[in-house]
Amino acid sequence: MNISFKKPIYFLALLLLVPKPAFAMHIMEGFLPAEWAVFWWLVTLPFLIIGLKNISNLIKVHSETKLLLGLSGAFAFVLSALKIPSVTGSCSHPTGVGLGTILFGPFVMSVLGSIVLLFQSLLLAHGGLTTLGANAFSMAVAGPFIAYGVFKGAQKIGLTFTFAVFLAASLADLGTYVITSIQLALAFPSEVGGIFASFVKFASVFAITQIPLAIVEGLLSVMVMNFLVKYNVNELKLLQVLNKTQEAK
Amino acid sequence: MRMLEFYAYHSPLRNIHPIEKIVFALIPLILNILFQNIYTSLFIFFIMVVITIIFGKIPVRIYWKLLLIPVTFLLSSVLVILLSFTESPLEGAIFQSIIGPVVISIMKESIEKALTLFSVSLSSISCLYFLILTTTIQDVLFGLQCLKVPQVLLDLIALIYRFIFLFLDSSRTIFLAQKARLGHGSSIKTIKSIGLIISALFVKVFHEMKDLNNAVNARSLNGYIAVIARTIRFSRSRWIFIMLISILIIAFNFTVGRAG
Amino acid sequence: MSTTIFELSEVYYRYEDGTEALKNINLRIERGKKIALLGSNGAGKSTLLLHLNGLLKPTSGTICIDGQPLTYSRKELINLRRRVGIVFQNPETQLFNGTVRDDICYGPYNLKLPERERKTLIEKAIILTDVGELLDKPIHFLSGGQKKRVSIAGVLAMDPEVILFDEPTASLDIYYTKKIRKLLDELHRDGRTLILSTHDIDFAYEWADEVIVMHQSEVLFQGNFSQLFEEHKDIITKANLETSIIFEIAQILKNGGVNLNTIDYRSKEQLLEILKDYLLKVTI
Amino acid sequence: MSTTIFELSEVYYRYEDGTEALKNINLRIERGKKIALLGSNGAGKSTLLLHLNGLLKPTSGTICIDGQPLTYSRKELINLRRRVGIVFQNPETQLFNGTVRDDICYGPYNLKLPERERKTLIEKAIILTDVGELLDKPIHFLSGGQKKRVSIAGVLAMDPEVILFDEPTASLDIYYTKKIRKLLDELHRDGRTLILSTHDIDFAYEWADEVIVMHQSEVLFQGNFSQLFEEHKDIITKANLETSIIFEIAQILKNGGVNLNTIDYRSKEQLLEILKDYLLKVTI
Repeated sequence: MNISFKKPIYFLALLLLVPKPAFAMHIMEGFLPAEWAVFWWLVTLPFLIIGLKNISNLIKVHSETKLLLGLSGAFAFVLSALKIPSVTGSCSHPTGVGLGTILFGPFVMSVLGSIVLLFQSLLLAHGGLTTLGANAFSMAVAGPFIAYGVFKGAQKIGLTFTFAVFLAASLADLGTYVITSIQLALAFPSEVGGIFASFVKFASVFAITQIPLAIVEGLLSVMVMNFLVKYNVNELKLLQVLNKTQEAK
Repeated sequence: MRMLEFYAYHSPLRNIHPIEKIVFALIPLILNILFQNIYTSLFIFFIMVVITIIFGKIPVRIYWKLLLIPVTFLLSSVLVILLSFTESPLEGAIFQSIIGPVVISIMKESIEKALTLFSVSLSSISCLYFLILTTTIQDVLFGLQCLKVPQVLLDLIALIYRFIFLFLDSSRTIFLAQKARLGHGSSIKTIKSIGLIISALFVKVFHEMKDLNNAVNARSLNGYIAVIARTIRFSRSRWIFIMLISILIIAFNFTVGRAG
Repeated sequence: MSTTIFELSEVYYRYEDGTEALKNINLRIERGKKIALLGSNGAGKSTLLLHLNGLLKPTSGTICIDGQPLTYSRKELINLRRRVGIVFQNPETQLFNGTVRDDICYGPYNLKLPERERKTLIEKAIILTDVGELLDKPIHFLSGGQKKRVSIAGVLAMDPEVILFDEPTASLDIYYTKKIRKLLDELHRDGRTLILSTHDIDFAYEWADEVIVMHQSEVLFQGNFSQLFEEHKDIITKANLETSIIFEIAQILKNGGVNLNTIDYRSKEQLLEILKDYLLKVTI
Repeated sequence: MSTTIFELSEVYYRYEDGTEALKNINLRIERGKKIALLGSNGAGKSTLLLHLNGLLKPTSGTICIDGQPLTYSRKELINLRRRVGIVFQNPETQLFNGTVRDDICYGPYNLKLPERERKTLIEKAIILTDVGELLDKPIHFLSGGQKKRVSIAGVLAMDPEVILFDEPTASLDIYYTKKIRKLLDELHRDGRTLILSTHDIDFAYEWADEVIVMHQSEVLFQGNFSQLFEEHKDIITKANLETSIIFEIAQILKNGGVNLNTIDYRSKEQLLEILKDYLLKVTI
């Protein structure tokens, strides 16, 4: 084996081993140049404002909704702190975005998701404050809307509930990671090949852990939803009321 | 997680107004990503680490451990930026290697970019760590209240913060109970058992809500509104200190930073 | 002012799903009493307590406070919740505000008390419950016993004249149970009316002036312990209760001819002392 | 087979944040005993129990089971957890499956036992805990006492020879407390070793063969109750415990010259009976 062959293998090995999936979902503090950090904050803010308005309206009708959302937010945080085994042997965590969106609706989830991200940066040092806008966009805006669209679409074309949940949750997880890769590619276009080449690079690094993870998250969400449908009809009804008022707004 | 909180609650800087600490963390952080300068970043890193360790009384060993956490993500991302993958060799590459049909190369510009990114990021993290290790979430909340963040958002943040630990504890006990009954032997068993944990936690959301609603209503009539009964005063000398440090960083950037 | 603080007549409470949680409750509760509420889990004790500070509204029947029937107007409720505090069984959900200080301040702030009054009350609550050292700690740093005391402080800070306790010593260890008992005595000395649900018959017997027994959503008995234990053994069996061992010893001593007139029937220590002396005397 | 089932020597356990939860624990636990584990909240009782079925691993020191030191290999752990069951304090967290039946079957399914054996075990567990009528109910429909029994059934279904109970009667009412006590007796009659943490000294005294006292992460005492109560009053004070009133009565009777040789020291009913007879005799 000559030298020119050894090194790339060393690098590839690094690529395979280094990414800790727990961080792959979130862009860390200071990683985005100022203009991109601001840009993603601006893109995310309208969703948060609409989400907060929705929540305020819900609370005016039922004051205990605030408690429900607070508890649900804590639930979402803990969800993202659960370690699940992934195929690569390392541990990762579900985003909970798909499940959360099906339960609480996309706008509410964008607020809850953003608060969860804030806590991840302040309590766990995952992600960061300047990159919170970008992370919130990928996980708390894009993810929920992908989940919502896929879930409604899948039900419309007549897929079973189980399959719709699976698709919504796994695509939301996958979508979150694709968006993160796009965000990184936009900020750091490749010297050769520009944004697209850069996207391919980022996407393929994170794909190793994220694709199996997305499938696992889909399966998990299906399990949980089936469990809830079977044993917790009343609670789900309460939430559905919540969703409907939200759609009507 | 509890370790970070533990240091924040026992920090000697805890009783400094959170706005002052937030500003003290944010100004260098913003300057850092604005300037994108290796030397300036290293300068900021130095200031932040020294202040956090000396004034914040964080053991060096702990700080070092904390720094290592994000480094793995940082390394992988920086490597992605460093390497170019093409089908044919590139001109001006300072390192090149061919695996099958793919040419992996490192360009000179990439090295500089990667180095800058690494130092800017690491230095930004030191700013975040200053905030995390000296300021409790409850004080951040107090800061947000001073900044006139909408009350609904404050309420939600406060509630979520309070109940995170309740849910973490239950998920931990359920996990132990499952392990005691052999529920985590294989990947499939583990995934199933985690599904059960998530379901149980969700059921808990509703269970707790009933009790919480009673508890809240027993002490108020308008539903939950976060009460933050903290009293901390601003200090002029600290604001001057923050300004001085900021000016120092800017001055450094336009002299030493540019020269380097 | 009359000495009757609560009067419940024909109070029924039905849950939405139709199960009856309270059936024909008729009670009169006197000011300044220490009342123990006994009964199995699910007998309706918690539901009854929730009615006494207006958190639940009877499906039918009336609750009078100071002779006035409750109308559940906003103003009345604010007043009622200030006057009647409730300490829930599980401190986890009772403590819902960030730090100990924030939680204790929650009631006084929300009731919009004038600042000076608020401060005095909060300070008094902190001293009584001895939580001064915990003030800046977040709730999740506390132990179970500490949480319990903080949850009592949060209620005391509203200066209620009646305090309802839902199983205050459940899952507390002996050390904290003793602390809570001492606190209960102090609260009563301040002239408060205390109503307390518990499964600990010995504690109830030692502590309470009056006992209310509930079973399957109904009140089976209201009166004092000696009546209950001497004359209503059927109720004890029916409600799945027991006789307190302290009472039994006192009974045995009395029946054995020991003169108990001068001492406190309800003190375990005193009874054991007397028994000891008596046995030594008769054997010598 | 030796009669010693567990032997702990110099076991320490430190949490990640450095606090010591177990300090220099040395214990020897005999097969077939009924052991009460006493101590305040936070004394280390739960941590100790979690070590006995390998859910926690000592930071240093060794735990031997049947004389073999634990190596925490996968196979060993599976075997250990089958042999040593644990019933957690809060049934809420122990019951995580949809229905009662699902929950009871969780362990046996994970064990991959042959179907016939599995069925027999599950049926036996259901009969012993008397939960046959609840099988198809969703967990969250059950009362606290029912939940407790189901959580015991789930552990029994794995047929453990040792069962660890973390405060089995905390916040249960008298009816269910009695039921659990009866169940404990039956489990012991089947030859199982039972270790139980509790704050109820009277219950512990009536029930246990042996007592272990913990305080601030250390074991202060292992032995029988009469040794503890007679010779180690300092330990009782230090660990914030109390003497059982039943023991005190027995002591007083004995010192008063009553001959107690023929009866069970630990039975409340018998002691009160004797006291009654004795007093009647001496007064006549």
